[in-house]
Amino acid sequence: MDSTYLLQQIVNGIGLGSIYALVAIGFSITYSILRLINFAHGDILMIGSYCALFIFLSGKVPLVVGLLLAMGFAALIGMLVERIAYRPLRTASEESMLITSIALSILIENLGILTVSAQPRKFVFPEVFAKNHELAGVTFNNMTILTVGVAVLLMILLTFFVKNTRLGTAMRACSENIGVARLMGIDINIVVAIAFAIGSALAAVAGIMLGGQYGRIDPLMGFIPGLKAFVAAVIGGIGSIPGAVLGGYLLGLFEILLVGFLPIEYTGYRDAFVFILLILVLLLRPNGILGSAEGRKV
Amino acid sequence: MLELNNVNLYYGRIQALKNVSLSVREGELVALLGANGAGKTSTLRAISCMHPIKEGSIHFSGTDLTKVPAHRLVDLGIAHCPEGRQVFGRLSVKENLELGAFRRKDKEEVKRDLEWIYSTFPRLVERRSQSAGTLSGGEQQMLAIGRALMSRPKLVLFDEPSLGLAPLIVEQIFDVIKKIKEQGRTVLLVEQNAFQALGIADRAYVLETGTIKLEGTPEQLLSNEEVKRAYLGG
Amino acid sequence: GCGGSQEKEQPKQAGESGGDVIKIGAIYNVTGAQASLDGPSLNGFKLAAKEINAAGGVNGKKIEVVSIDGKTDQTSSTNAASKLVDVEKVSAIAGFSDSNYALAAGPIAQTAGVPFITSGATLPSMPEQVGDFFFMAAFGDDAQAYAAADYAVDALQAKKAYVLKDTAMDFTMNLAAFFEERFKSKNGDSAILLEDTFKTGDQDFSAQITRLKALKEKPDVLFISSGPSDCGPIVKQLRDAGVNIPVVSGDGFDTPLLIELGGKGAEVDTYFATHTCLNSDGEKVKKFVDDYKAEYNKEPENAFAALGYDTMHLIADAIKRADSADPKAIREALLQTNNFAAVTGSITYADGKRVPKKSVSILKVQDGKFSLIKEVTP
Amino acid sequence: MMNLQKKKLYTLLALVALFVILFICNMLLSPYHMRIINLVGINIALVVSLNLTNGFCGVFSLGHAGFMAVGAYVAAILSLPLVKKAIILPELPKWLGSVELSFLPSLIIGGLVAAICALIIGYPVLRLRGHYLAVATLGFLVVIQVVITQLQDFTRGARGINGLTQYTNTWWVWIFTCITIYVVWRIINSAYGRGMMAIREDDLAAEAMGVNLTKYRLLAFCVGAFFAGIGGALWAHLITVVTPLSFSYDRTFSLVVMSVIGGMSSITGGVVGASLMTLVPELLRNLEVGITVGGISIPPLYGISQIVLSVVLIIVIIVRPKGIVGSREFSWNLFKKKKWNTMNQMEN
Amino acid sequence: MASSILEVDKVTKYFRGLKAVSDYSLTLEKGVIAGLIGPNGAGKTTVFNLLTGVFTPTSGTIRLHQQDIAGQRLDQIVSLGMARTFQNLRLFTKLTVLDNVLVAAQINKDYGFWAAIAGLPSFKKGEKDLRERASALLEDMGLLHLADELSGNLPYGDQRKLEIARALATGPRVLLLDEPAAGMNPRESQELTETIRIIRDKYDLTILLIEHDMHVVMNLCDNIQVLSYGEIIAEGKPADIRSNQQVIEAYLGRAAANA
Ligand SMILES: Nc1ncnc2c1ncn2[C@@H]1O[C@H](COP(=O)(O)OP(=O)(O)OP(=O)(O)O)[C@@H](O)[C@H]1O
Ligand SMILES: Nc1ncnc2c1ncn2[C@@H]1O[C@H](COP(=O)(O)OP(=O)(O)OP(=O)(O)O)[C@@H](O)[C@H]1O
Ligand SMILES: CC(C)C[C@H](N)C(=O)O
Ligand SMILES: [Mg+2]
Ligand SMILES: [Mg+2]
Repeated sequence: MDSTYLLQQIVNGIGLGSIYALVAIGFSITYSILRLINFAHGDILMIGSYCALFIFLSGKVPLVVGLLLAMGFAALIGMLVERIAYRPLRTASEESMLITSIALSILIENLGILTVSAQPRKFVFPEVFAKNHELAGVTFNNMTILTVGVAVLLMILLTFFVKNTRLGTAMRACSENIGVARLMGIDINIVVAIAFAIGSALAAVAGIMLGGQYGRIDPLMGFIPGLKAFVAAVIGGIGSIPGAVLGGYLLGLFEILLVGFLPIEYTGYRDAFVFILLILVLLLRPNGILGSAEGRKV
Repeated sequence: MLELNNVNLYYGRIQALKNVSLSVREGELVALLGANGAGKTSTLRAISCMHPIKEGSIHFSGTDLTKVPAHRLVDLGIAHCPEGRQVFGRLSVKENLELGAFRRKDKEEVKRDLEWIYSTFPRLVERRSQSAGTLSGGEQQMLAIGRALMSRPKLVLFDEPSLGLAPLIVEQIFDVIKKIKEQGRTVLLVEQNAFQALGIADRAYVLETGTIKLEGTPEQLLSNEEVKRAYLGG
Repeated sequence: GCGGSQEKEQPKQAGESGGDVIKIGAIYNVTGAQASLDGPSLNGFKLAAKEINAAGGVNGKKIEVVSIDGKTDQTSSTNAASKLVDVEKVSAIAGFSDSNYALAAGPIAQTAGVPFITSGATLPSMPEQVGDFFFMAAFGDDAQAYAAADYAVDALQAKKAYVLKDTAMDFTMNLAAFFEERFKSKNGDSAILLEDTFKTGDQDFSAQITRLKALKEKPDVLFISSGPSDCGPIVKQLRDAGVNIPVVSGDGFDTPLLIELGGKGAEVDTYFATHTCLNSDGEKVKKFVDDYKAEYNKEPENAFAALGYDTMHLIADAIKRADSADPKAIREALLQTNNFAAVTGSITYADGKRVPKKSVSILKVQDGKFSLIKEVTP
Repeated sequence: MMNLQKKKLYTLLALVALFVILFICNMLLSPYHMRIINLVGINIALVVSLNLTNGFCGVFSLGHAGFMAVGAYVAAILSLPLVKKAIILPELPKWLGSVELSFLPSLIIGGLVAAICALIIGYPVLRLRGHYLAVATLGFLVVIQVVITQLQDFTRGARGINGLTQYTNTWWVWIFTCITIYVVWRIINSAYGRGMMAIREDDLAAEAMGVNLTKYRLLAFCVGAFFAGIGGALWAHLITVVTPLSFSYDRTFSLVVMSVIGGMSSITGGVVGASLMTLVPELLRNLEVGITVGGISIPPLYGISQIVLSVVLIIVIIVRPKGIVGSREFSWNLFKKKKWNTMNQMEN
Repeated sequence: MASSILEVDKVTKYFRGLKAVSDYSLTLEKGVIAGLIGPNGAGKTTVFNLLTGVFTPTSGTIRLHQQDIAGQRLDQIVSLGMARTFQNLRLFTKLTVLDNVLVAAQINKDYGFWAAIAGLPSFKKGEKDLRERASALLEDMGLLHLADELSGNLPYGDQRKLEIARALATGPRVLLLDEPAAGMNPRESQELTETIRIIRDKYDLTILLIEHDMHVVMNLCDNIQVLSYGEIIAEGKPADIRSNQQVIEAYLGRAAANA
């Protein structure tokens, strides 16, 4: 295996990883506040991509506008979902919320099948995005560059937001002790609603990138990415946005490199190896790569 | 300023408060004493809407608190320093304090108050950026008090602020509370540490199994045989 | 009853079928991962039933389709089958485009002695595995894989092949196996340069493609053994990555997505074996496509619509010949099916086999649509 | 309170009644209805065993379907008639290819192998907490699926093993279910159960009170896996076919849903959750009937049943966040005093 | 020497640079009640965490009954006869008061898993014994009437008592109490002082006690260590400590000094 091969595979891995990272960022926003494993996140992602399909791939509005519209719509859905399904569970256990998210996922997926039909739809960006570049024998296209860019940019923005803004601090406070956060004068409902809005908007972005990368979307497209986002977020360390991104890239690279370098008769075992590696990572860092031990004093 | 009338509070089937009525006047420092499980914390929880009350009314300078969402309390000028510290463990000391001033817009003033807190609790300065969860019990208590004061409240509710503090610090704390009163703020102080509490209080209530048993000036209570026996010990 | 459908208006006689309606069960995974295949199949199936009833039904009796959603889940699929035989007392059951579910539901019909005809599942060993009441309306994977291999070798002069297969589907596994068997038998055991894998739902094939490109010896043909949901992205990514070696596959490729996604890429030498070419100008095909459009105002999504349609007619034909709605009789009649002219080619269950001897169509993507290259009858 | 003898008696009577009813059902009801009843039984066993780990011990595992898979495949391979085995699994190693066990031993070995898997992955993984553990167990599920898909010689990969003898019947299922319930009930009413609940509440404190975390967690995990394995085996020999798809995420999640809906840390909860979540979807099928109002016929809307179900789920969770029965347990005192006896209290 | 149960030698603990405890040494004679006091954040609780195995010392040795226990698991150390209570209560809040004690008591249960499953007589007897022991302990701490309450619903003070009962249930030789009187009013802490003496005699314990309530410390402890910034700044009899300038500066303050 020569070096360009390795390089090419790494580039491939980064491409895939960026997608996972994108999904994971949005996931981890709500995850860190409510400790909510939101399996419906992947389905919001699906909604986002369909919006995009109907709005801007119709070619009627400029790309950016369409993107924003899709994000906005997803954000609305997210807030709606939160208002109806999650707010009543503020004080309930993580498990109850998990179940709700599974139920929501089933709900959205089947509504999807009923409305837009189960047939996958073509979802392709304008030609320019498919344009290939070659660098030292390594090929990659604009779409990949874009995805990587977006993923990294969003990570930086969000990390800054959560760490250094009033609202961000408020969010982290809520994630720890809602009751006391109230005493500080924080309006939980608003904070959580915003979190869901952001998370869902990001899901939309991820959905569009996902669609753009692979050219097809369908009502069930969200499930696996949603699951992988969860895995990525956990591997990276619960509540840590850079962690989520890191987890995403790790997942992507593992998957690609294993396919690229396992002896051919073992490539079928890829996912097994991926998860074994991830479990090893967890055993070395039981709170995720960037996750800090719960600051709980004995 | 603060008026409780026949407040009844339940946890599930357990009644924690039975027809509790008490009042705190502007600028007063009122102590609320009572044995374990008497209902002191519950009273404070009721005032700061952390727990809904079944019957009765709670008024704060005119406004009916039972109708106010918990997060509006600070706007009204009420700060609650909860029992058992309850600092945000994963946030840094500084962030905890800043959250205390969450709804305040006057950045400069906030900075000044922050400095004031640091000067009152030097220990916190050293740990400014340590995550609050890893602070020692006492450090956490200081942080909790500081956080409460950051909102520049008119009325401060303290739930056992001296809990787990070194004698030296306890003195400091009570000095601080005195200071707070002297700044013209009103204080409702829940304490087990009856002596010191009565030392600084204008008036005091004695709570017993959810009902107000006694009310009076420190002198009256200290001279009350029953109180001596039940709370102060021989 | 439950899980019924439009035809419900006929007063239906509970208990065993007969009276003035004949109940036919249909189990399709119209929700869940299989929905994109089974949805169209069920549409086709019901369309056929409607036509038959409009034409006065069979033997003077109306067909009542009792269709239940298998939910892409083996438990519900078996429950459905059980309900159809025990509660609805149907005369025959049709369903599924994937053997995972056909193999689960089939045995229930078998033990109850009710014929089960799978419209889309193509695992050829199924009838033996399940039993003498199990029929296939589609050809077996062996047939299509052989046809594909032959085409690759004879028409494309391929000496060396690269195989990419989906390990998560029995269909794709078999298809690949049969292809390799045939290809090797013609070009020697070393004829398969590389056999790589992926899993249904994977969306990124860059790793496999890079590996393919890194091959010392270049293959003359790529055999992509995938289901409908993955073929589009694979071809797209292959061509985007500048791999222009001819691609060959089976009925998994029979989906408009291949053209939509593959775009110009798919135009570059993409061939596949399937049941029929929906835009060939055979009048049976034309009629089906038109009727389908009329009924559902959309093009038939893929060949599975046609297979569902054919399956209903196949059953009706058997009932007519049996002149009875008795399951056993229907089975006998089905077994005698000879040159039954279906949209997807003529069906014959030769010498007791319940896998039809059926023509295989080789299609190519051309000018944004599928065009028939040749029909081969094994 | 009632004296123990009396309770024992009642319980015995209830059991007898149960089996008499089942016997009658078996005679009167159609195979379809019996199939549903059996599925209810299997799911009860699966969920109750899941509750032991997820509910009582606080080890939130998403790997239950993985253990089902292990049990199912092992039992399937063992119990497969030799002739069939020779045809569909020709590549099996001699020692396996030449054995054909009867159902009971196959079941038990299936369960044991599952338990051993639990031991192997549990030992390293159980030091993780909360969601980290959830991911690790999910990983186990994936690994199992991949291995099953790849070990063609043993499992026929994606083609799966079909044509299993339909050994599973009402008696197998419901006796197994009762045993599961009994064992779990025994455990949680012993020092072991208390230890597990303590770990769930505060593992550090539990350890500081002398509870060996690894030991107790492993115990819960393995017992859960054992019954999951047997449950999977029963399922396999009811459906008569096992494919890797048979035990995917959906299976795990649906079990978790059943568990939480009923009440995670309650046997009663498990029973209720499993029963409802097995019966309701089957009943909801009736929604997927095309209706005809005066000539205009509305085609059946497939997916409606799932939609309704999920909405119902959401509502139930909102109304009863701790599950339908919470963590209360059934007790004969119910009929005496109007109060639930609480095993590991935790009021709703 | 033979009669010394616990010997700690030059134990040090760092938290990422922060030196929480440095060169802490202690020799506990059998049967004594020793006090550990000091400013908040001095490292007292950390000492407990080191003794009980929550943290492993960065350096130094800890010997219980002449046996080195540094680095052992918590449950191992408990079974060797050293139990502790937690400063920030760590009860099993959703278990009943009785169950809380039972969990701790079962460390020396005498029936096995299979016995439990089969419900053998050995199991029934074992359970009965456990319950009797647990009830006895609750009796001692005056909590018996609350046996079936959820421990989380108990008022703070009672929860503290339960913590002690729970620790006792493990049958320790050495008992570490982290601020047992916190949240109690003078009266209650007086009672607690008595209770501690009583249990010490009844279960002949050796007790190490962290407390900020000088009344309790001064009239309960035989000798006292003062910790400040992780270092022992004074050690001796209550009287000496009370009059020790350094201690007054660092910790007591005037008022408490003449309490
Ligand atoms: N969350 C709860 N659920 C049920 N009962 C509760 C809860 N919190 C408190 N109680 C009960 O209400 C009563 C009053 O409790 P409260 O905490 O107000 O007493 P307190 O005076 O603050 O005691 P302490 O001095 O120990 O803090 C107690 O008997 C307690 O058992
Ligand atoms: N897990 C930890 N990580 C980082 N620092 C810690 C940790 N635990 C304790 N510390 C620090 O070690 C010092 C000693 O803490 P410790 O809890 O022992 O104090 P203490 O003597 O118990 O005080 P108090 O009497 O208030 O409980 C404190 O400054 C604390 O911030
Ligand atoms: C995947 C589809 C093409 C269906 C395929 N014929 C099968 O039998 O599974
Ligand atoms: Mg209190
Ligand atoms: Mg401490």
